[in-house]
Amino acid sequence: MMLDSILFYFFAALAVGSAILMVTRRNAVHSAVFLISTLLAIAGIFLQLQAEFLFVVQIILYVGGIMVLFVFVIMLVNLDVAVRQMKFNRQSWVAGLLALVLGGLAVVVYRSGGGAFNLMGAPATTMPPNAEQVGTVLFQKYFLPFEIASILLLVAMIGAVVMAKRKI
Amino acid sequence: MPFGIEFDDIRQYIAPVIYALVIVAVLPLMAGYIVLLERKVMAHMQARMGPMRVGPHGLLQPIADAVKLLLKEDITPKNADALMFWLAPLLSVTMALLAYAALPFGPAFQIADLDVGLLFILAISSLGIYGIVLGGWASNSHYSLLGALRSAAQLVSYETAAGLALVSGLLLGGTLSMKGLVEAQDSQGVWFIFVAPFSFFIYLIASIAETNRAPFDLPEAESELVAGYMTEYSGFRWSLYFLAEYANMIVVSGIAVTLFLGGWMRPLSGVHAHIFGLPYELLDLLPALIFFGLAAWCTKLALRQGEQIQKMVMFLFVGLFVVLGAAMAWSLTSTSLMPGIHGAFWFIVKVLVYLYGFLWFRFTFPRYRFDQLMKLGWQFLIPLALVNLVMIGIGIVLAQQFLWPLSLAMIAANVVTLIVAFWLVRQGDKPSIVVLPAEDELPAAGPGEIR
Amino acid sequence: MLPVSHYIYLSLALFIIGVIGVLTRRNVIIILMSIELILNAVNINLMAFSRMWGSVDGQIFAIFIITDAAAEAAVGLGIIIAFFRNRPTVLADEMDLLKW
Amino acid sequence: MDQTRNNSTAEIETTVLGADEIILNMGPQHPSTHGVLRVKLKLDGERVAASECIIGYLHRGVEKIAEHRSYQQFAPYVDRMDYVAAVSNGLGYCEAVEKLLGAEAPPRARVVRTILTELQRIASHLVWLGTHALDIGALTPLFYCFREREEILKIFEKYCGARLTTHAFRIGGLQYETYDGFEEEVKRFCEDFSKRIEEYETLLTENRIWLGRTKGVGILNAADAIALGVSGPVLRASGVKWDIRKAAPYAAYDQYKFEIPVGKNGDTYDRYIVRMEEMRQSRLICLQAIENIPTGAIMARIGKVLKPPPGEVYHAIEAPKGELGYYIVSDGTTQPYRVRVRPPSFINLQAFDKMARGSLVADVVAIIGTIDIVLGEVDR
Repeated sequence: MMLDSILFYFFAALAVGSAILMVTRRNAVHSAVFLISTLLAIAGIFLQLQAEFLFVVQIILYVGGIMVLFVFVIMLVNLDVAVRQMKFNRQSWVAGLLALVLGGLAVVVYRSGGGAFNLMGAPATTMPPNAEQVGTVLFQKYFLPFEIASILLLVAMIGAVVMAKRKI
Repeated sequence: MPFGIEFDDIRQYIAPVIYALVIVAVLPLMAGYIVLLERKVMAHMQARMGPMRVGPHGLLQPIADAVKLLLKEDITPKNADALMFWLAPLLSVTMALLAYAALPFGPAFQIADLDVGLLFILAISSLGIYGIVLGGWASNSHYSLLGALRSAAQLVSYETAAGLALVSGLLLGGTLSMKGLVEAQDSQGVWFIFVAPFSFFIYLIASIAETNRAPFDLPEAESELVAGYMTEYSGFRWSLYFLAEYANMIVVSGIAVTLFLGGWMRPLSGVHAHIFGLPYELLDLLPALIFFGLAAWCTKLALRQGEQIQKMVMFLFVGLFVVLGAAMAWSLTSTSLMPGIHGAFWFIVKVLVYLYGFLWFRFTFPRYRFDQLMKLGWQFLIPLALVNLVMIGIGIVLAQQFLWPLSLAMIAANVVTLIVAFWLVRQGDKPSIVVLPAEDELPAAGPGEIR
Repeated sequence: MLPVSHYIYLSLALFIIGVIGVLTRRNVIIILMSIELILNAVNINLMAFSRMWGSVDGQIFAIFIITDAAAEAAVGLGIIIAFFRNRPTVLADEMDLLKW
Repeated sequence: MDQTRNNSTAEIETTVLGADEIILNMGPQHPSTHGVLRVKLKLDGERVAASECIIGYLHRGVEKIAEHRSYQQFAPYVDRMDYVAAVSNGLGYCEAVEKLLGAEAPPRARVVRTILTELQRIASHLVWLGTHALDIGALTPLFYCFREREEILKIFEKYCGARLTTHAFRIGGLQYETYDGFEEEVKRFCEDFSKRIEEYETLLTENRIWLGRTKGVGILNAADAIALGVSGPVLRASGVKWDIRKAAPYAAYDQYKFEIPVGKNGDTYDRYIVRMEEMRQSRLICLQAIENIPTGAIMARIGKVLKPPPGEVYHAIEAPKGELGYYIVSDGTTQPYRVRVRPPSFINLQAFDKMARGSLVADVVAIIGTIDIVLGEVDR
């Protein structure tokens, strides 16, 4: 299906482009906006992978929740001075180089050893309605991890409140 | 066909694209006329006339307002962040319009029937917050920023309550698809407002708060924060925010109507009994009668108009109503068209009734203070919504596993919720402890002491 | 569906961009955002494999990762706010109170 | 909103988080300070730590003008002080000069004065109620209030030709006889008005949001109120039963029966209740007075040129907003040597700091509204 690949390339280009802009913008708010656009593009890729439920979860939780938190904090600690300061640290070129080397390494490894895994295109059949399936699996097979995740969230919530509160 | 795309691939997209275009084209007009309706209703509630000058009874006022807004100078403050200042209103209005993609106006009139329709609408409306926050931030004004942060906090808080209320609704429907929810109400023969009234009322309150309408309109509290995040906006961009606000109002009404008020269904559509020897199916005549009645009323008003041009405009509306009424009447003869056209009619009527509630609240209530607003959200609505959700769940289990009649199970569940609601109200009435700074802790009073 | 390698390369690109962001930026908030990007890169992989095998287990893992990201963001931003109150900076290399 | 840090650390200039104390300016151009009042607030987070009212934007030197006008010429100027209660201002001034002259208005004039002044009190309270409710976010009461105020203004217009700054009374009595149908119109208004008050109360009195916004907000206890010299409804809401109409009756108030409503807690809600009840009492006074207007002259014989004997006089009346006093010094010429006005708004505004401390910023608007100030009177 041609439409499928057009969608993929569009969202992939949007994701990568926004990600690059996110890392390079000086202003933290701009960075956040480009990260949002990356996340939305990734949500689009989820949709293209026929995972509607994850598409919605990505938007509600990531874009509508976590990133709002980020934007809030950026606005609260928004320093005009920070905009004028050096945006990369001093060893940035070393770090950037090493990261690129890591990326190159990963490509080399995948190219040379990828055949060892059984990586194929997915079957062309469409997946059954997604939300119910995810729900069933989540509450049967992965019930314990699910509860543990809820405890993790509770701990994080308490931690965040305790840390951000002025006086306890 | 280029790129190997066959016509058959495209054909399924034709109808949705047309629907989308219709919605995008009609929505601004509809928003304009909702504003006119609001002003008229407000005026009549306040013992005055409202707009009367532009067109007979102000009927052309929305168009005049739109033209005025488009011609106004579009100001960007000097130290504003130009990109974000430009992006924010667009984001706002885009997100408001996107939500219409999953809203079923009728059995056939829906752009896309997603499996996760309800979640999709929730997700999209949670994105509207960025338009507000970024707009407030980009304006580089304290009024705007504070207004934006306030409204963002408000949206986040009330989204939780609204979401929980909707979950209890969709538990009853057993599906996330908007269309499926209406069909569930059709097959169960009862609107969910009667099964889960608390969910409806929680959603009603939360939806007013989410659209920043009075009595929760703190972000734009004129007497405190001027116009909130919109303070620095003018002209076209301001009107985009305005459009987004009204579009959002219609969306939340649409969700409530779909989930709790039976969507596009005619009232009493499940009842096939007779009353006074007449079948309930006679209600199908109502849409046509309503439009003809409106036409008659407009004719009466038109005959009273003094000026020729006013008379003509009024007769234009008479013609519009006659055409619509005729369409309603004609569609009765065709079984294939009837559900679609009448469905859209009933859906819009229900949305308007819901919106009328919005307006009514606005003119009746004073405004909440910010801490009271947060308290209402977090200490009343969210606990109540949680209890309600659990009770509805229990009710459904009772009905399905223990084979209680649904009505009995739901009455039991709602009574428990009611008791909890009373308890919560009592708790809220207890004076919360406000620690006032002791007299000697404060700096001495007196002028000149403040720098 | 496209070959899985497409998704792997996309994921790799986003991952490396995220790593570059974490290693080179000074602003702590942007570092945290880069970490979010890394997590998302992982998610893409999981989703692609989930689609490839036609099972939803990968999606469940993605949900767990999103949960983790939420927890991480809440705590991380809490720390930033707490720190900012004591010392008004958001630059990682100025957070050197433990150094002497 | 002007936020500047009390900055010892110069690096952080404007942050919302780091700032413990923020200075916030409200006004002079602020939609809810009722004119050109400027309030400077020192905020500790959301709470008001200290406040300062900066006044004088509407100063016109009314007291100084008096020294260059004859006694009669100055009478219209007093209407421009509290312009929403012009009739009351005029009554105070006329009675003060009469006291200085040793003259007294004839009974008929005094009764008509009482009726008009009480109508003016209702009108003034209606303006207060409408704007106060609007500040708190209730849109509709404003229009209802102005609808009834319009009726009162029509009566004024028919009586003396003016609606706002009426100059209704003259020194020594009245210039105009009441018009035909005056009694009926006042009576009709009073009879309608009791239903109208019910309407306002339906909208507000038991409304949970209204209760939340007004109860416990801007508390002023009796001792503080007396110490600050506060008068009028603000004082009575704090539980002090003090009303000059009872304490030192003037005009014809000694002839009528009426209650003085008193509050308990001294908060914004009590002030609201006290004013609502005052409107009812004013209505009763009007009804009593209209039943029995004495016949006879409407002007005392005081001559065309007023030359009061040298001396000084202080005369106070209960204006809608509190004690309105005139202190007039005469040197025996046709012009006063000195006129000093004790405006109720000005004195009541002193209590603002007391009320606002420790309250939330959003309550400041309610507190300004509840004092019921008119800047024309504060600045004179």
